[in-house]
Amino acid sequence: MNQYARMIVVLLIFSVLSGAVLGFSYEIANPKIQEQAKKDLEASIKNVLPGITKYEQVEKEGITFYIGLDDQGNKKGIAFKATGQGFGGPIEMMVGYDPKEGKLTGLQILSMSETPGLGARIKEPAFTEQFKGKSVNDPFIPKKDVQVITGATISPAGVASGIKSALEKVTKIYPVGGDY
Amino acid sequence: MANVILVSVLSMGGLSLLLGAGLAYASKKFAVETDPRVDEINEVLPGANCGACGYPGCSGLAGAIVEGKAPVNACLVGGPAVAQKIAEIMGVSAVEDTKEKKVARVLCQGGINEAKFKADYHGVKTCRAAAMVNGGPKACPFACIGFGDCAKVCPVGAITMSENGLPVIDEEKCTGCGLCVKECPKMVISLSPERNEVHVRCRATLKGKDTRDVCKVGCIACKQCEKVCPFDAIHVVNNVAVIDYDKCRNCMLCVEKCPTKTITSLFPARKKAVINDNCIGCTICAKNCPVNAISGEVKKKHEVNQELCIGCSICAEKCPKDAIVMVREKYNKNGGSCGDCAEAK
Amino acid sequence: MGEYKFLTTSSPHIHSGESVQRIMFSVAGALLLPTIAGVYFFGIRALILVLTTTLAAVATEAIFQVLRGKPVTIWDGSAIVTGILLALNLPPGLPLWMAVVGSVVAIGLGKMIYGGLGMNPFNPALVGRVFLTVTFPVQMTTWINPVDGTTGATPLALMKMQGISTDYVRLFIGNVGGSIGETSALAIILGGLYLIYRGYVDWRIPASYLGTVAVLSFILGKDPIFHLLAGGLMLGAFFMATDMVTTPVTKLGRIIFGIGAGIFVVLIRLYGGYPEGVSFSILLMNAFTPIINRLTIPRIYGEVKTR
Amino acid sequence: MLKTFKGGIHPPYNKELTKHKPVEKAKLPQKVVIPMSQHVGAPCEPVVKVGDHVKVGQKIGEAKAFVSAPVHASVSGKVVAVEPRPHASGAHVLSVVIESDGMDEVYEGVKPPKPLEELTPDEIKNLIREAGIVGMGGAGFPTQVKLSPPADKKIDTIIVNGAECEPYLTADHRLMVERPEDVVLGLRAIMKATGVSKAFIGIEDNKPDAIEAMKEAVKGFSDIEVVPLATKYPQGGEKQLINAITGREVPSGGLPMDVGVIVDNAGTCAAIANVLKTGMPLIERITTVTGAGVKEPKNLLARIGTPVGELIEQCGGFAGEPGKVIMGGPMMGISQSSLEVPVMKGTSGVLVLQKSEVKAVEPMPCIKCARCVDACPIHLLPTYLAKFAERGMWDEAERYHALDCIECGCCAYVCPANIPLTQLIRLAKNRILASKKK
Amino acid sequence: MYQLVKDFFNGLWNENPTFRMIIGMCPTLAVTTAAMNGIAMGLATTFVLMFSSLLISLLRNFIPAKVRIPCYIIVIATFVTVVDLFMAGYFPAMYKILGLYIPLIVVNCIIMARAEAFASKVTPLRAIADALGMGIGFTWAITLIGAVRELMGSGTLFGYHVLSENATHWVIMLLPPGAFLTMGILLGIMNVITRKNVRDTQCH
Amino acid sequence: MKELFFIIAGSVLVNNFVLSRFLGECPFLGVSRKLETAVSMGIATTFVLTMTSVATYFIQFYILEPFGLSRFLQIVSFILVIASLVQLVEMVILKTSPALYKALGIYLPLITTNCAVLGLALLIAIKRYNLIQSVAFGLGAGIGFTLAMALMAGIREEMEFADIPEALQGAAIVLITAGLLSMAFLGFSGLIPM
Repeated sequence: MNQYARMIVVLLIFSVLSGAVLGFSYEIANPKIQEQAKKDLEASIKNVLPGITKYEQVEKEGITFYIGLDDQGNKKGIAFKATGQGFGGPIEMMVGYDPKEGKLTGLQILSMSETPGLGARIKEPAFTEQFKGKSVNDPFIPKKDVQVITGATISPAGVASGIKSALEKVTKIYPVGGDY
Repeated sequence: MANVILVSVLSMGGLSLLLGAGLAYASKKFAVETDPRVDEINEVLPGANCGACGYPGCSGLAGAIVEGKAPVNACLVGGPAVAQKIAEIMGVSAVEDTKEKKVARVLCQGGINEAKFKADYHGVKTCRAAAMVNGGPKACPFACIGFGDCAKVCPVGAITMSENGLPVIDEEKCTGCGLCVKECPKMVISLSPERNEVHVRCRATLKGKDTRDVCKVGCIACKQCEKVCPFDAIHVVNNVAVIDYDKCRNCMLCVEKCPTKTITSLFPARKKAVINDNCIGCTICAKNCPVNAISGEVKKKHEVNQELCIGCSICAEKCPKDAIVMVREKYNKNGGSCGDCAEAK
Repeated sequence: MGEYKFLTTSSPHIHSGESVQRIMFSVAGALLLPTIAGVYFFGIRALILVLTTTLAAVATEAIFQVLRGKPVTIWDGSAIVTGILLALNLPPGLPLWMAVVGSVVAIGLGKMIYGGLGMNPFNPALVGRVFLTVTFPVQMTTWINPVDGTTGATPLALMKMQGISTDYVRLFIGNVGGSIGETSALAIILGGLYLIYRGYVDWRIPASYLGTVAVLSFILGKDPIFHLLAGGLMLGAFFMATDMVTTPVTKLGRIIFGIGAGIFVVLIRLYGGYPEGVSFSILLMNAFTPIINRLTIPRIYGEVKTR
Repeated sequence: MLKTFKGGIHPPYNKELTKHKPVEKAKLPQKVVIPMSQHVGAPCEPVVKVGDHVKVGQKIGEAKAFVSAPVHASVSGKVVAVEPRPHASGAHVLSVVIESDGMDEVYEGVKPPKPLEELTPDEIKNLIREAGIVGMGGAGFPTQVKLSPPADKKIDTIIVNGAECEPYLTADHRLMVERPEDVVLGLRAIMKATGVSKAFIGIEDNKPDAIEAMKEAVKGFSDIEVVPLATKYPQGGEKQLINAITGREVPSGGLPMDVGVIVDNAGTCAAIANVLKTGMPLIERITTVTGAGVKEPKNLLARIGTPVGELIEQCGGFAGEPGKVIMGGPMMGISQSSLEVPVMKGTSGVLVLQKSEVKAVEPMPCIKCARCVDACPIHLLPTYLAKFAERGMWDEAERYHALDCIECGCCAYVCPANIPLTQLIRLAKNRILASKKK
Repeated sequence: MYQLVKDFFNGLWNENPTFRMIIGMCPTLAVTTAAMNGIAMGLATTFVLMFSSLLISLLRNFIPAKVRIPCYIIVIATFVTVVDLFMAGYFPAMYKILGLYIPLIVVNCIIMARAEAFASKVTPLRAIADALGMGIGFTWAITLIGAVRELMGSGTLFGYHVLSENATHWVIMLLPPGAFLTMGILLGIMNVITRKNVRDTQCH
Repeated sequence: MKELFFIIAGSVLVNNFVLSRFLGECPFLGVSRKLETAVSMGIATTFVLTMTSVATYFIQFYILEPFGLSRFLQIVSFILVIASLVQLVEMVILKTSPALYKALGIYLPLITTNCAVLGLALLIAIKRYNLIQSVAFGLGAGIGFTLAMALMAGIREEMEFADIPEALQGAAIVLITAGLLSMAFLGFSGLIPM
């Protein structure tokens, strides 16, 4: 039994020490990680809502909205996350929406696992820029009102349908021309 | 901060206690004993998995040794060094290697140049396959077929095929495992004690005339070797000369006599006895010399007539003072010249 | 009677006279039909592409063999078959250097690294074709319409993306966009039947392959005739899924091979990301071939069931 | 549909060379070499010494074991040597060499036995054993052993093998055309010896005259039926024949008697008939000497022990340059290196191929075309067996049933890559059996 | 001292974990779509390898044989988590790419293999020398693979355009097959260079 | 139901653990020489993967997350649990079914350090699957692993007969073959919405 006791004790010491070290490291690194995540979020919101300097976070019907404000505190648009189904998995994106105009103000792909060099080019501004100023009432059909990337049709279609389906909900909460 | 650390320490501690205790309990409850010596022996064995020991691979032998079914020196490839290590693991003293080392020798010289071909063989290029087609392409039914099955099976790479289509065995590398002996469909390879240097390189039991018809270097059963041998070590049995390796003293008289060069020795030159200053002149050597090559007066240093000496080394064995050394001049094992190849044996 | 030195061999002492070369050159001959059809529809460009891949394939094989110090065996005809087959799977407008890359990959990675003829697990031409599809997706999906030479979509892509079907007769004759050799079902069937007649192709594979695609697409509510005629299915079924080296040796195994490939094609065509799945399906079944062989060892004569 | 089996091949039969040539009696040889082992089983022990004088039909080799058959002098004359001599297998086998005195005197002990009707089964079996009769299709299994199955094996069918599926050979064909009643007599003896009341005579349909002759000969024997078979190699293989005629399958590793069948060659039946009629043991047989390498192919009734060279000379000698001399047919025969080898009990033919016919082709890599798989009458995977044999993977070869191979040669015949499949499988069998003996 | 140098250089070439021992294939294949990823993954692994080797070597006489594997795992997992946390906090861009594969350093055979086969038997100094050598050996190897894949797949090297902007990209190099093929071919080339037959080594 | 099917089919064909996620490469390269062993290894791994998916589900969602530990204790606790689980399974099998142990037992210790297991645990945490989904995912991953192992082993058995250039013998040819296999599996990409 002695042998087993020794085994358990050693294991226990290792785990406890490990727990301590990890807890300690977490305490140091965590603020940094949080800060980093916040920074990322802010950058993407600012990217899709040009001209804003800060934002407010609002929860409505299970969706998180980031309402962008400029220096003067004027509302400049709403950013929200949308998910589309791509070739290699879900495509996470941040969409900027201006309810007043009923138009999109920008699009940023947050994460995706599309084919590098092909579907992955939906990240590139050459693709995302086309959504800027696009009317939310557009059909969002690839090769019609959405330009696709040569050799890849599914990824852009995923983006387009992801935006469209998100917009369907969002435009009910924040109708075009309505207040927010 | 302290809170996070505390929680993590506690949960890790709890988790490990739980798992550790669980495993400890399980390992007690489900304990199954295995003998660690099996693994140890397995590590010592050469790992060639040649099967020469008769067990399926090295781990098979390791198991058998631990179970006491196989001796510690069962591995022929590993030799005494491995046997020693295994003996240590098993806690017994290494069994004294009473058997002297044997090596494989090719008992056929009928290569492409010497043997007559009776047919053009075409087909699978292995000896065994060729042997199954009309007994092989050579006219002599005892001839080496020459596709090198022995070389392929040798676990230590001691066998190479010569340009003449005969296997050449590197006796330094050969461990005497006997796999080639088993593999050869014509049974032209056999194991013989390493110290034996003279061999009849033919197994053809055909009548002398028939043998002469099929091979330039086959034994024609002329019995000249039998007559010349001073030690009664060679006899013609069933139309072919056979050496009694226990009696043969490597004197090479038969090698010199053989008209077909069927009998060969490993070395071109024979050893010669040389008497050094330890000699007290006891005359034992002179009395025992079968060719009367030693002379000298009592209590005086004796002399060996190098012309007559046949290198049988009886004198060296009989000498009470170890005053006789057998020396081979000019040649080393590989046939090149070498000035001082004194071999004490 | 004089002295004779006879030849001795193990039995049998007579031989059918069949040879690997004869098989390979017959296949190459049969491939001429779809090649001619391709050249007819896509013009001299297609011919140049065929010659390029064939030369590159043969050269690659020779270079590999010289580098390894092995005898050069390009005259067994297998590299020629691979070269032609690869070209027939390429869009007519593909840049020539890419075709060369395809040939090098097909022969190099697909065949020579496994030791050459007979030892490759995958069909070399398909290795080349799929490599190109994955590597140069844009160029490999730029199709030229026959006759007028404009670019357009293949019938399958039209069906998948826009739900547009294509006329059966055009599909059968081959007057549609697609790879050089895949468009004319007529030429392929003629060539394939010739090989079946010569006994160089086992009818089981094309039959089970095409049958599975037809039945499955019908069950899933699609047009079976369209799916049989469109895309590379015919070429695949008669010339690539029947490659002896990479398909099962047992009869039952070949049927399983065809069914498996058929299921994969329908799966990929109807639900997958690629409009066409013939190459992938055969390549996948090539991977399954050793296992199929293992599982379909025929019951030998008089085998006693032990259990 | 004619009865047949699954698999097999259609090689060119080349039987036209001899099929219409009546059997000729070969010249009495000057010297015969009679090997003590012409059969499956233990070799005989010679019972004569050098210098002894022997007469035709006199026993010169005694069978000591159960599975063995005695051998008899095929000429009268002096024993000049008892020593190992080249044998069709390539090995040197202990043989008795008799120099003929040209008298062809018959041994006194050779007397016709009682008529078949009066013989008991045991007496028939004893006659067959003493006459040294073995399977004359090639394998040479002692016939009497075949007729004495262990008590637990119930035999209900006898099949006479008249398929003669080997290309070129016409010995059985001519026998059935010329002496059908002998075949039937021998068969009836076998039926009586084993107490079986159903017999078939299987003949490939490329021998319509033999079928006709046999049908005529069995008229009046309602228990004997002549069965025409599809012409396909190896239709005459024991297992294939049983399968084609009865639909039964001999179990793997088993013998025909395991499915209640005994198969005997037509030649064996005729040899039994000869014993019944004259009392003369097996000292001669019909041998087809044929092939493009022979000037005048013939069917010869040759004495056992005649060197094949003599037979070839009687057929006008070699035509063109001979490349290969084969004892037996081209599919399963053994190629010879010497013309000294003697005709034996199982020598159904001597085939000489011209040099131009036998070019040795280097094998190419296997392209897995599976022609061998389709051709194998046992449904083996020869391609895999050969690969295992090439790499010494004997255990795998055994698992893939290498031991069931009947060495018919179909796989190697069809292989486009010229791989010596049959030889490789034979090698594997040899190794597997060798390791089993240990 | 000589021994330390030898231990260090051992991992660089003779017993290079990637090209000679063929272990740690998962990260090798997974993250090498770009040269930079290789460096980052390599350094992260080196860090874990060094500290865990050091610790295991220090404690080698204290750990009972029966629980040594769980102990090693805890040590390794702890260092990996530390790397994970700090990478997420300080190198977020790289963290996003390497993502799942940082935690998987835990089960990278290289670390376990060195702990079990080397660190647990030698002095701490030798353990560090070996870990450093192995780590750097791993790093250069996967950086090389990453470089090849990046160059062919994206036309860039460490993110800089090396080939003409219009050069055709070999998309396959960035996909899973490209990883296997590149690794296989590089391995073949390495074998040719050393003219030695590498026997198929497996993990543990 | 459909979703579970997608999870399984997806992890077998589309995102095969070995051929597209690069998890479990070590056994894939090392233990794929013989079909029988490869399949045994695959089954043993599938077993452990399925068990792990259950265990990690509970640890992640009932211990780590409620106490806010998942960010930094995840790796350590997962690997500890996996190691103990494997050892426990090994001991239980050894005691209860020696026949099963003979077939699977020798592979079990190898599985602890199979990245596929830890990878699965982490992926379950990332994808936030529920219990049933987790099990399906574990099962699918195992089947995919077994499939890849079996295919590779089948090809390698045939490769025994091939005359592979010396420089490519061993791991190199296996890697290239894996590349071609993975290329063939690309045909499934985009097949199932994941």
